[in-house]
Amino acid sequence: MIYREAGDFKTSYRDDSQTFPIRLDRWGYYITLAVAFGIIPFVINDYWANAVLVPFLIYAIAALGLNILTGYAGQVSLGTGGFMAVGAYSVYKLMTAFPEVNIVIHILLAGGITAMVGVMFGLPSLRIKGFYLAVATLAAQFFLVWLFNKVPWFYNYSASGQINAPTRTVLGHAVTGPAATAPAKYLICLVFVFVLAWVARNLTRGTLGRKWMAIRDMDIAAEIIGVNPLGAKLSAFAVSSFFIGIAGALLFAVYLGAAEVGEAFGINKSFLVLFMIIIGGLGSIFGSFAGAAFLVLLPVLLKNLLVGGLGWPTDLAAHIELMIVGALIVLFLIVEPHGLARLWSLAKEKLRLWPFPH
Amino acid sequence: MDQLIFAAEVVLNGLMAGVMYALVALGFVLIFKASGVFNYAQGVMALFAALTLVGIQNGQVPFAHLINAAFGTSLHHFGWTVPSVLAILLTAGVMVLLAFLIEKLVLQHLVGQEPIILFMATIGLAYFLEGLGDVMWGADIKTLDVGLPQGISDTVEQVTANWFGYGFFIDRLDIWATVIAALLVAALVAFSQYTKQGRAMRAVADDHQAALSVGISLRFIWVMVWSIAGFVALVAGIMWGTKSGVQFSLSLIALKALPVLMLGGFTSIPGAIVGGLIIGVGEKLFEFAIGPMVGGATENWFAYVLALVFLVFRPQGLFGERIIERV
Amino acid sequence: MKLSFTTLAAAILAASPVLADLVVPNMSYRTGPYAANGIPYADGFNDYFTLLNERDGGIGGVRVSVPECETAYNTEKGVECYEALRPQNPLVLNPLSTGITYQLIPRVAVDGITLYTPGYGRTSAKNGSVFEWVFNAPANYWDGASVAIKHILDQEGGDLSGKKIALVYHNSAYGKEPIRTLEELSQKHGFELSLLPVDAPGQEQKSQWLQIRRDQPDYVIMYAWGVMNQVAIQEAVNIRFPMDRFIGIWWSGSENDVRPAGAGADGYKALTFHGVGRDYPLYDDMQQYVFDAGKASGAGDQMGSVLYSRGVYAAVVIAEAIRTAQELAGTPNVNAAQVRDGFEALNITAERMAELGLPDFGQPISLSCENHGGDGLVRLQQWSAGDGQWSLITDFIEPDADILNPLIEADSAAFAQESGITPRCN
Amino acid sequence: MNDMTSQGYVTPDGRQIGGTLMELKNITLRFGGVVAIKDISFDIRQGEIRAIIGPNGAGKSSMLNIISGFYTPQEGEVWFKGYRRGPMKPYQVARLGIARTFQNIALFDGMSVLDNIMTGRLNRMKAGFLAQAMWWGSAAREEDENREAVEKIIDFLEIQNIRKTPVGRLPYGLKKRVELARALAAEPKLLLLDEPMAGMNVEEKEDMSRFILDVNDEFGTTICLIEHDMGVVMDLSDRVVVMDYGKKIGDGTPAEVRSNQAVIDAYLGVAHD
Repeated sequence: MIYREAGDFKTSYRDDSQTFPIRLDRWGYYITLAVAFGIIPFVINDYWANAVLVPFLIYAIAALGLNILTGYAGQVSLGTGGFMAVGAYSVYKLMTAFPEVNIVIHILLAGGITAMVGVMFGLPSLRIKGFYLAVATLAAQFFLVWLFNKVPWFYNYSASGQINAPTRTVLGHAVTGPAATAPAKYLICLVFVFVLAWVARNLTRGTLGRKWMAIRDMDIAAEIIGVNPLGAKLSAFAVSSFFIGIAGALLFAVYLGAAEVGEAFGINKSFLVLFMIIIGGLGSIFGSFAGAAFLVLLPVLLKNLLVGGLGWPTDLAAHIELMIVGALIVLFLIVEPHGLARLWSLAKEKLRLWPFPH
Repeated sequence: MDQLIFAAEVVLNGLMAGVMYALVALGFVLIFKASGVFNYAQGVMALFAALTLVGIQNGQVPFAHLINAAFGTSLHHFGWTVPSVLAILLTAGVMVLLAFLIEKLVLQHLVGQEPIILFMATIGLAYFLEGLGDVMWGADIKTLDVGLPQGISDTVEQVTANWFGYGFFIDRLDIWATVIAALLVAALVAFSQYTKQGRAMRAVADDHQAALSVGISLRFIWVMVWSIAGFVALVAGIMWGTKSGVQFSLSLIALKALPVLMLGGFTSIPGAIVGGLIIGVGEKLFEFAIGPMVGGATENWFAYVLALVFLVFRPQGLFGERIIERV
Repeated sequence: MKLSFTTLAAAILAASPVLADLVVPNMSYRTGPYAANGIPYADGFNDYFTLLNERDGGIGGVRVSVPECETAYNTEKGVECYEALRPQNPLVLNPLSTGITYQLIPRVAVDGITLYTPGYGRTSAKNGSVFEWVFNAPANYWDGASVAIKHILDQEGGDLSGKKIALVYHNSAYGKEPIRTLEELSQKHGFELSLLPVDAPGQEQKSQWLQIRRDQPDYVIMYAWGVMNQVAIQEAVNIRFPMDRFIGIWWSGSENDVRPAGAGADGYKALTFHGVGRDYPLYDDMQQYVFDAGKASGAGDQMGSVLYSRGVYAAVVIAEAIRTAQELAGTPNVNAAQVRDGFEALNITAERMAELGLPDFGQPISLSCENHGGDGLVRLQQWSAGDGQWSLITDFIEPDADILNPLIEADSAAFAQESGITPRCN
Repeated sequence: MNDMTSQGYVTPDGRQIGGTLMELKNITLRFGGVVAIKDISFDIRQGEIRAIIGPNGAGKSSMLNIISGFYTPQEGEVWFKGYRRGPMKPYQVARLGIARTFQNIALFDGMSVLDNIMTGRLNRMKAGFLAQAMWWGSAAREEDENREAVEKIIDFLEIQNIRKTPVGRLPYGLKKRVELARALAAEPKLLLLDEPMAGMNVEEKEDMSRFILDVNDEFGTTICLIEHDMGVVMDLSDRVVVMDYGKKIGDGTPAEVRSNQAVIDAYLGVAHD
């Protein structure tokens, strides 16, 4: 009886098209924001920040980015790891070359550079479609990793090719480097996530988003109603890469603090982020968060349960953890094939009818 | 002149490597053709098959680690060894069982879903199988020996030395792999052309609905195709496992198959073979000619870039069905 | 979800060891691409501390607790492990991964935890005046490269001019480590160096070995890890490269690496910084107190293998550092900072090694404020396929300090400048 | 046809038809060696309902695809609003003010009815990227304005109640109507309808006919449609082009066409010689 739109009348088109048309959802959103900004920063400890929330937030950005490209514009990409590497190495070069400039500007610039690289590797999408495109983007993945490994300029000629994030501050608080505190790391990621998720929502509900979805659903029809496929696809690559570049920059600078391209931005990363959006739900902002949460939090949860809680040997726990994650993916699919986001909205639909289902 | 002879050797070895890639790609093509599923778990299946083979050969107790951890026992080996041929047959049996279980527990519940969802199911399957393989047989490295010879072929070396004054290097394992791959493909072609089940399989590949309407059991076909793909995975696992031992990285050979699939098209068996050969030769030749100038280790990306450039000019792949755009 | 997390967080806290224990975590990897290498090392590391607890009741009467955390050789899991272990007040961390080491170097300096990276990690951490919390004794990658060349010099009667040496390396931070050193050495000794990178995982190396077969280098040096080892050795056998001219770093010198190649691998050489086999009195104790008591780590089938011994050796050095710290602090319950001081005052003599039941197993280690890396002595071992075991073929060889010291100086100075560190120890 | 001057003509029901909007001159289209359309010329005038009919395989759809820019003819000229149109991409054609529907419905299945119709107005929305990203100023304003226009079409086509439904879940007839709505949302100068009544029952056909007439009447939209069903076409259209085997065999008012011997032969299936 609580969760429904009845009695919540909309008097303008703007109200009608708002993000959370149902009052309870709106409240939920505000409460989540209040907790995320107002409470968590004061109670967070290093474990929760570094092992759980910071990676979750960063992967949520990457998943948002890939979801724009794959979920909204229908262009499957396996180059995410490579594009994250572009973001990471851009921010590293910028941080070390212009130490006096604010890190936030560096991170945004890194996103911009990644967007340009993304557009370049997006060009084949005009000819190549579907799975073929997915495999074609692997060319970007492997080439970029090779490039960052091979050209010493990218890692400032360090002996081993590792890059290290020096300490940089925002408003007097260190957000990168070893001195950064848990709340600072968490908050900088949270602000980026908040702004980017909001931008993603705005873009996907507006003109650009409709162009993307039109191209995704039927590219020929889209072209005939006046969508320029070149513009739509490349803008999707650009926006998506911008997000992914920022995720890569944060992953390196805030989360890991040091990185080596092959290990941190390898092909596994590309698959991981793709799995996130498929499991979370293609073409859904909420799905990007749900998928990131599933694949970042679940392994940590299982590990703590099996090793910390039940005291199993670590290797056995790690193997069983894989089996459980795999089985859960299959199980979710059988229950609801369109990802966690759809599962969530179905649950809400049920709730709207509750307690009188007929 | 020397460079030309060297290049010829590189090309030959590239062809051999291409056969190995094609072998992995074949498993993908079979399943994709018959059920429209892009089977992400193909690489893990190869690892799982190889692990099982070694485990059976050495008489390892499956799930030993789990049993020991749970009951405080210390089981490791049954104390016997199984001859290679028998072990291969038993492993093939395990792969059939696996195919049956996959159909029963996963695919059956996802009939009629979109390709992306079936793809996702195979992601889950890959996670599960990787964990299962480790729990069953342990994550340590295992030596696989089913009696395949390895090392340089003296005959080839001597013959080419007589011809060119420089003996070519050809790995005997590669020669064997080529022969076995050829036999495997011949057997598959014969199976699909001359047996009732094979024809049914082709019918399903051509048109699901039509095949169903003439009374072909889709479930049976799926079990069969996954069994065959499991067997191909086993063969690939044996070839690669003999070379490098059986361990986690074996599952990564799937990555080598992707550019092959791009080139050859996801639905064509000849495409997989020709694509494999082109990729094999292309990447080896590039590493030979251009690699030294740019610091080497180009093989990983070159295969993809080659496939990418090729696709830009022919988006449907080498043997893929021509894409006709209509409204 | 939230609720269960809180419960779990409580469970973790409850599961942390009694405060009085000495906590030396084992950041291991028993899964993932390098599991085969990670398992024996982790077993050796665990078993030594189990032995100390069972036989001696710990170190200085305080039991050692060794919480294990699975990193899967993955930097992100490494971060998770680090954060999970930190509340337990670990004394020393030994992550067995160059990537995780790089990530932890800045953090441990802030958090005050010693990082001990024997034979891996950041080479210039040898310079203790910059890397206060990092120790990499007894030998590092550059020591290895230098000793490999010294051994080759020895074989060639002291003259390498006009010789060709190829480096086959894992195309990663780890694999690239020896390049600078070898380039300097090639100038000094006049040999021709060719570089052959192999991308991880290294399943496919035909191109590299065909090139070796064409170029016919006199020696091949290899820095590999995981499956790249087995494939490289197999390919070397395939092209009939003379095995005694093929020298691997210590991470390319375990039984796992040579066994798959069978008889062909006979004569393959690898660098090492500790003894081989299980003929040490310590292992008899190990058998008695750990294995026979059913307390062995893992499957309990690794004793005496190369990587197992290396895990034991790391544990031995850590235990000795803790013992030194206890003596310095005058209390058995030492904290992380005191253990760091213990490392800096560490002095393991040959006699002490014999006392520990490991005569001639490792070189004497004597550290100081400036020197966190020891003397860097390295010896060579050779594989005998017939007996299926390694044997030591040289004594400990000194690296070429003239070449290495400036390199270490330069690299650590760069780090100091980048991170704003003022060198200590003056 | 002599009574029709280039200034226009008056239909039997009294509507004033204007001058030439589109003219196709000597169009020939080949696929490889196959000639799909051979030397066809005809015109479409401002405000009229023009039909192209013909048996299966006559080349009607190809003709429509040429008009909407999906195919480029090997020979011939396409004139629109008095200018010769060079080879153009379909989206450029759309921006000239030509909208269309498809024989096999081409809606965007993943989007709601409202969003589908809004795509018809994409070319009218000019808000910059930043404004869209921030949902500030022009972007939000533009969205409201266009939503208003779309709501009018929704009312007009009587599909208010399915506004928020994903089109994938709609029945066939409604989908056709949504597709028409999307094309209308673009406020096209020329509306192309590819078999708008294919697969419909009598009732649905009547509805659709009514909508087509209303569209023409209320918005003054010029319509060119392809249809199979002779009866419907004759009732709806002002002038009809008849095609058979890629050739034009008749052109004129429904009455003229009906009495054309070549047309009767084609429809009765007289053997070609």
